[in-house]
Amino acid sequence: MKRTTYIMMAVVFGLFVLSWIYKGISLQSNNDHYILDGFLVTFSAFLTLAVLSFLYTDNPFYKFAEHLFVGVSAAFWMCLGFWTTIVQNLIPRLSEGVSGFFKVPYLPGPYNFFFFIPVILGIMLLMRLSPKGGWISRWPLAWIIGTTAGLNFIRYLRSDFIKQISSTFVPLLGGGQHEWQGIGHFFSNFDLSASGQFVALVANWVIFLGVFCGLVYFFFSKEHTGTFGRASRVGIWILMITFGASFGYTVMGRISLLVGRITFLFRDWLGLVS
Amino acid sequence: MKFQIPRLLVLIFGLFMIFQYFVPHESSEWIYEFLLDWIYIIGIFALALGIWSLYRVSVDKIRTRKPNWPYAYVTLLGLFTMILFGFTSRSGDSWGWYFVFVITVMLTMGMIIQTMITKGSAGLYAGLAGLFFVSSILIGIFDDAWAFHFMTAEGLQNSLFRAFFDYILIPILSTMFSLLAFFIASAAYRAFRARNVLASLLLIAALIVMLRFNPYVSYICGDFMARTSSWLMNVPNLAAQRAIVIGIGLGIVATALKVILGIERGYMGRG
Amino acid sequence: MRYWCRIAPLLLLLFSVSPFAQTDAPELPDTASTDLAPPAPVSMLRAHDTDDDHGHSITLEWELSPDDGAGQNSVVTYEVFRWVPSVMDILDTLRSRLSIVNSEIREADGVTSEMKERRVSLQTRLKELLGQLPEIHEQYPNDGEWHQVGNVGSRNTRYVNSGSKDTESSGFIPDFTGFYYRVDAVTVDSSIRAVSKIVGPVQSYGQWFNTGRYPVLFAVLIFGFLTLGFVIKAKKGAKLYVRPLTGIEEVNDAIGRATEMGKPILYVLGLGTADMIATIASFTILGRVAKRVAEHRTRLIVPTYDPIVMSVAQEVVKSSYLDAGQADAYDDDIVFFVTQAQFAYVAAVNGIMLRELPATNVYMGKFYAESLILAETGALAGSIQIAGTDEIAQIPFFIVACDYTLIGEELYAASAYLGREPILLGSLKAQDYAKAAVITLALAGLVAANFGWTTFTDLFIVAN
Amino acid sequence: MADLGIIVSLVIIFGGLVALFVRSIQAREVDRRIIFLFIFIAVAAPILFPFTFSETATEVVKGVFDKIESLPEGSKVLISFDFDPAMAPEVQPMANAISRHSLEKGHKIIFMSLWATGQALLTHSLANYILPGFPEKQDGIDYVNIGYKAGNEGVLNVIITDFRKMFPTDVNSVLLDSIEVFNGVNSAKDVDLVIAIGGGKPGPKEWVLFIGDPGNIPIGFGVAAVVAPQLYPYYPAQVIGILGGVKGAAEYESELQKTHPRFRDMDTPGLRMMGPQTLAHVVILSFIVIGNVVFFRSRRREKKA
Repeated sequence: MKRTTYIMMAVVFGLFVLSWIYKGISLQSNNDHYILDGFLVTFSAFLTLAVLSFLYTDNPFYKFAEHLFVGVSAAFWMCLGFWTTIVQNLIPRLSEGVSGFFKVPYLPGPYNFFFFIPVILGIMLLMRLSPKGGWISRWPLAWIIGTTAGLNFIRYLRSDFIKQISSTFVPLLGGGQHEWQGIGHFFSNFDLSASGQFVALVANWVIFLGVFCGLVYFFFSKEHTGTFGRASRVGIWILMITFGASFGYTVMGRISLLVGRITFLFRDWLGLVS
Repeated sequence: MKFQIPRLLVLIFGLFMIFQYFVPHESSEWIYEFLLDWIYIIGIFALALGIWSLYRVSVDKIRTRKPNWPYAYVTLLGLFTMILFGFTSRSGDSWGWYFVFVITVMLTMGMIIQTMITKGSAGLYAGLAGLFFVSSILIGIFDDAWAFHFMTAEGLQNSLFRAFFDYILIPILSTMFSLLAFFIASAAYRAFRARNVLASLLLIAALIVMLRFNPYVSYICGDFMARTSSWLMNVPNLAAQRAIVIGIGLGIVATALKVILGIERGYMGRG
Repeated sequence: MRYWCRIAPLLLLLFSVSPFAQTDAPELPDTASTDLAPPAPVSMLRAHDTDDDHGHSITLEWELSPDDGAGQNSVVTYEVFRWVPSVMDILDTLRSRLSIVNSEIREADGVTSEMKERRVSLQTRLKELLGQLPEIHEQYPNDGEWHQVGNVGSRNTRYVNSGSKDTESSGFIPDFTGFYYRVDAVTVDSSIRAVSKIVGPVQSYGQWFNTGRYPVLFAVLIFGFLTLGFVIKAKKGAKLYVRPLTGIEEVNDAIGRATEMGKPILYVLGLGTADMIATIASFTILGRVAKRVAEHRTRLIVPTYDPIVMSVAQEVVKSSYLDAGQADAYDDDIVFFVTQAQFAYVAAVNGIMLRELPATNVYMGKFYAESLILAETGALAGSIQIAGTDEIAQIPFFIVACDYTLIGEELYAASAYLGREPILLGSLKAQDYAKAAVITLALAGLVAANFGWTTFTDLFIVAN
Repeated sequence: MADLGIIVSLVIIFGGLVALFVRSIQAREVDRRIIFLFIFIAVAAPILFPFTFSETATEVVKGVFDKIESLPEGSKVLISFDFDPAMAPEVQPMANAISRHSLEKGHKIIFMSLWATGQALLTHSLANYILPGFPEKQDGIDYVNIGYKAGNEGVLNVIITDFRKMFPTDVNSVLLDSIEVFNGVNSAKDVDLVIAIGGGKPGPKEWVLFIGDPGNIPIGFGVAAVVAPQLYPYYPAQVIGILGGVKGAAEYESELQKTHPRFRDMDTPGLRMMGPQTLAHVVILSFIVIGNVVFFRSRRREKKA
């Protein structure tokens, strides 16, 4: 590593210690392990800055934060998974003795022995660690994929297909609070307000045409030329408008996240703002 | 054999899941519930696989001195410490020799890794590993200020486990998340250029929606922006969403069917 | 004296109850409680097993009481009663004792055999009592009483008395048991009510087919046959056109470019688990990519988020390398697990991008908030980026930050494109026909909706 | 001090933007790090030196404000807290602002919630945010908290005909008849204004469908920004006004401060949150403009070349 890097590290370390002392003193008044807390707050501030420093360029501090994060989070999920899934879902179904040992309520049931099957499948999955038996691990994988494929097949056919078709049945001549009462009525009380009949109708038409053209755009096996091509172009236009809008819409939320982080730095760490 | 049985499994269980949807009867219900439970359980076994992979990759990095190999130690340290915290917890108010114990365990792991990766002098490292291991065991036995908890989830209440969660995981996590605020800006700068019709549409829609947050715009044109943006979100957005959703639905259905019928086998390698 | 002994507990009971009685029915404004004549009872009360369910449920239907909405308009609720034999109390005590035992076992450090015996005996007792329930119900109306099982507001003519299928819960309703029901029309003053005729015996039982789901069944059959038909057609060697898909055309060039530059290719499977179809589609694409990469002898990096996805991906890449005849070039660390925490994964992938500087990043599968972080970092690293996801909320970010983006369904089409296998292309054709069907049905439905032909639109109502 | 700080940072930001704009006319791209820097300053400065843009209430927000302003003293206002802690940061500010405003105008307020999680929030915010400003207001006479009742829309279905059937008592189990606020209030129809604050289900939509339309009672919304678009169609026919997200709250607060001197020094979380939001949006927008200038200038050069 270059000399500058070492200098940088030294500086950061110095600042870290300073902030630790500062935090320790400021916390001293109101809690008794102020040294530990001072360290922890400083450390999390350091990590925050380390991640932000990534915006300038990749650097040792970011690398440190990243690798630490990976290790700790993996462990965290492992512990959590162990308790929530194995101990709380599996053990109580497997055997009374074991669940007694793990102090979880044994769930007696006539068909509990079925729960040995996933265990076996799980062990088969672990077989891939052995150079020879790797192929066995395909069985549990195939099992998972088969089951969930069937599940999704039905779920989407129902919710995304049939439900969506029926929801495109919008009354193009107004309906609900804008019942169509003849062209005369339509023009006699014609208003452009968001709740007016005209706007409602336009909306319905745009929705219908939008869906139509959007679907046309997704045709794969037909050349997009002529009228068909025009429709598909309209489709992609509407898609783009949508994407732009929803992009703009998310900005606010993202900024709020940053506000949260910076507030942490200024209030919890530096104590600049109350 | 190696491929037929898996394919058969896919077919059988896939078809079953389809049929059970139409059968409200209890028996089908309960098979369904069983199958769903199983998926989670298998997943946990897989997690062990994952951790192993993470460990192996890191150790590999150190052995082959890949670039940035020293950071692999950080990963491993974080991993083992967190796991250790997760399974131990303080019995009384004092920690006793706990920290010494943690350090010895870490040293043990370190030495084991060294033995695995070292060219020569494996014996020395192995010996050291044994030494540290024994000492950690001894502390574990004779120090009763803290205890192992394999049975109950007390480890998750371990204040150090919590501290790692609150002061390491959460800060990095939320900072990573907040990077979005910066990236959304740079992305907007790069991409929102009126190159062609599509880009312009993207740009205009985004502008309208974003302008609505600007107080000075509302001086000029009242809540026109607000109304337009909400119209955009309600009408074209709804239409496009629906079109995409139907498309995706079809894609998923088709793919699922192909998987069940064994037409699409990419997930098993044999494309 | 004995008389008083008998009466005292009654009085006590009375007094102890009265305060509750008050809170139950707070004094109402005078408008309500003045001289209410009892309303007319409901008529045409019918009871039958609830259709299309797993049993344990009875549906009651009736005609409104003449005084509901019309007449003196005094009915506010309908209270539904079921005749319950006195055995039920015993059952409930058994159940409560059972739950106590279970909780004891939960608390206890070591489970004693005595506890187990108690539980077993309780369970057997419960079982045999439950077994007798049908006969016991036949002895209606001897030693049993009416229990309120529920109530619905006025203007309602239907109530579903659905119970639990768990024999140990107190809400359990046994199948194949003759129940008796009645419905009271109740006024604001709950003491003024009209009792209906009694219906029964009625039995509940589970069905073997859910008739409410015919639409789905038809969809399944039609779609299935469409797909099969086209696949067969394609196998016969019929020429099928597919329009070009820029994102996918690009993949091949990208791999070539990577080879020239001697830089690796990064393939991100996203945060999906192996059970998500998006991920499965991504596996197929990964297979194709890996094959070409192997042929070009380029480096491939596949960091994964989910362990199962990792194992599948390893399978995929491995066999692709075999197919490409580069078995020796394969290494289990091409595909590796990072961590199962969203942003830790992102942090790691970011690091890889900035250090390995891949020539191409391919993002295919499920992506959430991290999509933009990944794509922007990739752009920062100067890689060509190809993305595809079916997570609608994230498509905009990929469109903005990536060079090529597969929108929604295109992701699923991609595998067929890369493979260029007639079979897969055939299924694409089927998808298109389904879309055409959607459009036509939507048009028809539109007409129907506008002319109010509900018979047609009702075809699409799916019972859940 | 704070003013100085903010002025300095504003000068930095806008000066920088102008400089970049000038560069862009020479078709010179902006390094993304500079963009990052600007975003950081734009967000950090308003936090460090709290300052607020004066918001002007848009029609939609003013609808609610004017209604509360114009109602005669002592009229009955029902405010429903239909949200959970997750949504609270976004809608709590407006809930507080509206409640304070109604108290200030001397309306009699009925607080309730359709969400189980809402009751705790309601009690908490009453104790900590809303009431502290008004020591003179008494429970039962100026306001009452009837809390949460299970049943989602069902609750609304009942209270449109009779409050007491659903809520025999308030949270302190005082019979409604003995509560002054409820004098002459038998059903939701007797309420002069309903404010539904939330964004989930049951929420504003249900209030309109089950209370507003059937009883034609004026209803105002305070909702999370995400759901605001779906609710606009109800305005102005079925809803008198909508407060959407932090923005809506900010507008309401500024309006409140303009008209009621008493609120000059009240805490305005909405306005505070808007500072960073607005600045950041301005920065992003100007960078989009710069980007386009760069693009067109460079394209012209290519044409020339």
